[in-house]
Amino acid sequence: MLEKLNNLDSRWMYLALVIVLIIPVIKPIGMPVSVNKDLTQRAYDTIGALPAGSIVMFDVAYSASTDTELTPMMMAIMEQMAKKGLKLLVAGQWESGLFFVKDKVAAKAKSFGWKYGVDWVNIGFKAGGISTFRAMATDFWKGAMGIDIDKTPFEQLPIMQRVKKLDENAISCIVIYESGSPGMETWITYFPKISLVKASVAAEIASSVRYIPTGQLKGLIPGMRGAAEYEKLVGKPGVSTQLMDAQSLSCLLIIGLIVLGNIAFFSSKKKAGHIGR
Amino acid sequence: MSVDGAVSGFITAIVLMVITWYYVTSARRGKQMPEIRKLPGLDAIDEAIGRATEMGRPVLLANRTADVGSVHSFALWGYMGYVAGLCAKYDTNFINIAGDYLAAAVNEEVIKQSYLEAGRPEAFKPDTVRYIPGDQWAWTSAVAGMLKRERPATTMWIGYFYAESMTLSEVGAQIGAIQIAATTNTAQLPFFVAACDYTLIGEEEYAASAYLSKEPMLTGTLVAEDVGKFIVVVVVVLGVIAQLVDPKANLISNWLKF
Amino acid sequence: MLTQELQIWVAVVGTLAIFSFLIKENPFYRFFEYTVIGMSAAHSVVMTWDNYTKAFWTNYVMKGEYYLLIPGAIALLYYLRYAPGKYQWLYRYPLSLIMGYSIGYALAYEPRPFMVQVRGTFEKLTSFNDWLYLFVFFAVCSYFVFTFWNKSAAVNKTRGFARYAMMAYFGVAFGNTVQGRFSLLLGRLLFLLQDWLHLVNIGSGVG
Amino acid sequence: MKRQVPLILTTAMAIVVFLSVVSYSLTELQVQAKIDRMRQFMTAVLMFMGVANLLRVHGNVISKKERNWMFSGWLLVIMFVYMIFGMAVGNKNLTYRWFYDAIIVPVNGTMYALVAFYLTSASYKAFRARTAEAAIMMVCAAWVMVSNVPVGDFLWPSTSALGGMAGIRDWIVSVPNSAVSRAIAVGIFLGGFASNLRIFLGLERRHLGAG
Repeated sequence: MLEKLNNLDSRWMYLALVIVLIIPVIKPIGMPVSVNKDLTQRAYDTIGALPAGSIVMFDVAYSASTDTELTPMMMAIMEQMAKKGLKLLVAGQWESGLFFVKDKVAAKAKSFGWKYGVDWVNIGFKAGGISTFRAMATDFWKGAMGIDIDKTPFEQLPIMQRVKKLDENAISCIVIYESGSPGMETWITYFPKISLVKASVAAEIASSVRYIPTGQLKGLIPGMRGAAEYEKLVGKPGVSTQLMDAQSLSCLLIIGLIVLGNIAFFSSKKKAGHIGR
Repeated sequence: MSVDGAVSGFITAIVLMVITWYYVTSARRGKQMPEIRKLPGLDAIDEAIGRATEMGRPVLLANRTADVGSVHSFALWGYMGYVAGLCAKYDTNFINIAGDYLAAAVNEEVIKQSYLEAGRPEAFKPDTVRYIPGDQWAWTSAVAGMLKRERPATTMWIGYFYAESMTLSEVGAQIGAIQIAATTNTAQLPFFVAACDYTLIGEEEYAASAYLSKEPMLTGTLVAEDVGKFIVVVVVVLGVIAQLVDPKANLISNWLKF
Repeated sequence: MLTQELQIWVAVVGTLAIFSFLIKENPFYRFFEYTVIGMSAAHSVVMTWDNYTKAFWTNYVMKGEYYLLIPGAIALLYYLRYAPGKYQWLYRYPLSLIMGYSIGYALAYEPRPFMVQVRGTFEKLTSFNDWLYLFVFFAVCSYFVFTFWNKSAAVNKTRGFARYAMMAYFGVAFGNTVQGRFSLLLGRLLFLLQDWLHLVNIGSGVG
Repeated sequence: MKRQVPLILTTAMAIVVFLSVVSYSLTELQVQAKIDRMRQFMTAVLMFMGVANLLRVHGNVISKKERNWMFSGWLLVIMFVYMIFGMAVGNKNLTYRWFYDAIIVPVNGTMYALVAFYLTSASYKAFRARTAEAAIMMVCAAWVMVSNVPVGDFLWPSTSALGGMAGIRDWIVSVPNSAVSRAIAVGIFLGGFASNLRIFLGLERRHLGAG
C-alpha cells in the first residue's frame, strides 16, 4: 500500500489538478485578497504620484502564453492612468507581444474615450533590439523610424511632439510587462534614470525583488496575485480576482500532495533516489 | 558620462582583466595553483556516463538559448568537450540539442575534436548535434518528445533556461535518467534542484571548464575570480564603515556611482 | 474559408494533442511537435527576412552604406561549415568576429548594474534586517569561493549556512512560481471551456 | 591561418567594441551604431543556417528511412511551404498570421501550461524531508504558496501580529532572499566575466576545433 503510494502514478495527480482548477471557475467562492505593501502598493503609488499629463511608457515584453497573468495588470494600470489623466505610449521588446496586445489596449483606451495620437499612442515593435532603444535615447523619431504601429508618421500624432528623446524628461515612467528576456535589463542597464515599474510573471519575483531596495525598480506587481491586488487598489475587480479561488484550491492540492508524499516517505523509511545537490 | 556606474564599471573591468592576466601568467610560468573545492555535480559526470554505457542508452546534453557569443556557450563547450571525449572512449551514443543554429555548427566542431582526441573520429555520427529552433515551447516540445522516445540514461541541462526547466527535468525524471543541471537563472534553479540529481548553482556553471580540464591556466582565471570576490567583500566592508561614519555622504557609495 | 471559427477548432485540436503527452508520447503529439518545429524554423527566417534583411538592404545599403557589404560577405563564409571540402575552416572568421563583438559588449557593459547592486548592500544600515542582509550576503559570497580557504572549518560552517539560505531562497522562488504556472494552465483551460465549449463566461483580459 | 587568425580577430573585435562603448570621442563618431549595424547585417545574411541544418539532419533521417522518417519529411515540407509563403507575403499578412495563431500559439501556450502539471508531480516526489536542506526548501515553498492565495489571508490574516502569513513571506522575500539572490548575482557576474576573459585572452580555444 505504502509502496504504491510512494510511486503514485503522476497521471492521477494531473487529473486531480484539472478538477481542482475547473470547479472554482464554474462555481466561484470569493475569498478576500490583501495588498502587498512592499511590491504592489509601491507600484501603485509610483504611478499615482505622477503629475497629470505625464507620459507613461508600456514596454510589452510578453506574448500570448502569459496573457492570463499580465494582461489584467495592464488593464488595471490603464484604469488608474485614466483616473489620473496620464498619457500612454505603448512600445515593446517582443514583436509577438505587441501584435497580441494591440487590440486589447485599443479597446480599453476607447472605453475611456481616449483620443489616439493625443492621449495615447502605440509605436509598435522596432527591430534591432537594445541598439534601437539606445538610438531612441539620442533621437526618438529617427530611432523609431518615425512611424507608429499602423505606419502613421509621428508628425500627425501630437503626443509625439513631446517625445523627442527617450529620457526621463519625456517619459516619466516605464512599466514593463515582462515574462522573459529581453526584459528589464535593457532599462536597468541603459536607462537607469527613468523610473521603472515591473509587472512580472510570478516566476521572476524572487529574482527581481533585489532591485527594489536599490531603487532600480520603483515597484513590482507579482503575478496573478499582484493583478488581483491591483484590481482591488483601482477598485475594479476583474478576471484575476475571479481566478484567485482556483489558485487557492490548486495550492491546497499541492500542499496535500507534499504532506502525502512525506507520509509515504517516512512510513516506508526506504531511501529512494537523492535530493539534488 | 552620466550613466550610473559607467566609470567605476570601466575601472572594475580593467582591474579584473589585470588580476586575471597576472594569475594566468604565473600559472604559465609553472606556479602551483590552489586546488578547486569539490563540486559533486561535476564529479558525478563520469559515473553518469558509465551508467549510460552499461544500459546502452544515449547521453544527452542540451541548451536552448546560448548563441555563439554568449558565456553560456563558452561554458557549454567545456562540458561538451569532456563529455563527448568520455562517450567516444566508452562508445556511448552522445546527443547534443542546440537551440541556436550558429552555435549548433560550432558544437559539432567541439565534439568532433573530442572524438579525434579520444582516437575514434569515425564514431562521430551526423545526427549527434541536432538543431531545433530555439523558440521556447517548440524546442521544449521537441526535447520532451525526444526524451520519451530515445530514453537517454543521462541528461545534462547546461546554460540559461527559462520556464522549460521544469518540463525538461520532470520528463527526464520520469524516464529515470540521471540528471545534472547547471544554470545561472536563479529563478529556475529551484526546479532543477527539485527534479535533478545534481544541480550546479549559478557561477558553478562557469567553473566547469577549469574543473574538468584541470588546466592550470584556466584554474588561474578561477583564482582571479575569487580575488575579485575578495575585493567585493573589502569594498562592501569599507562601504559599511563609510556609512557608519557619515550616512549622508558615503564616500565609497559616491565613488561607485561615478 | 479561413474563419475565426475554424481557427478555434484547429487550435483546440493542437491543444488536446499537447495535453495528450501527459498520458503518453503518441503520434498525435508527434505530428504537432514536428509541425511546430518546421513552422517555427520558417517563422524565424521570415522574421529575419522582414525585419533585418529587407530593412537593411533598403534603409542602409541602398542608401549608400556600402561598407555593410564587407561583414555581409564575411558572414557568407559561415555557410561553408556545411559545405564539403577543405575550405570548411573559413567559417571560423565570421564566428570569431561575432564572438568578439559579444565579448566586447559584455566586458564594457556588465560591470555597471553590478556596481549598483554592490552599493545597495551597505547604503542603508539602520535596522536589524539590514545587518542580517549583509551577513547573508557575505555567507553566500563565501560559498562561491572556489580556490581559497577550502580547509578552514569556519568557512565551511559559513558555507553550510549559505546552503540553508539558498535552499530557503529556492523554496520561496518555487512557491512563488507555482501561482504563475497555474495561471497559465487556467488560461488554457479557459480557452477550452469558454472559447470552444462556451461553458463559462468570465470575460477575457479586456475589462 | 586556421587558428591564430580567428583568435586574433576575436580579441581585436572585442577591443574595438569595448573602446567604442567606453570612449567618448568614438561615441561621437557613431562608431558603435555602425558596428551594431554590421553585426545585425551578419544576422540577416545568416538567416538560412538553421534551415540548412534541419535539411541536413532530417534529410539524413529520410534517406536512411530511420524511425519516424515520415514525420521528418512532413517537417521539411511544412517548413519550406510556410517559409516561402511568408517571405513572399510578409509576416503581417493575415493568412500567414492565421496559421501562426491557429497552430503555433495554442501549441506553445499548451506546452507552457504543461509546466503546471510537472510542477505538481515534482512537488510530490521532491519535497520530502530527507535532509535538513530539503526540509527548509519544502517549508519555505509551502509557506509562500499558501500565503500567496486568499486561503493564506483566511488562515492568518495580514491585519494580525507580524503581518500574518503574508507578512512573514514578505520578510523572507525582501531580506534573506534578496541577499541570497544578490550574492549569487555577484558571483555570476564575476564568473561570466572570467569566462569572457578566457576567450578574450585566447586561453579557451575548443570552439576552433581541430587543425
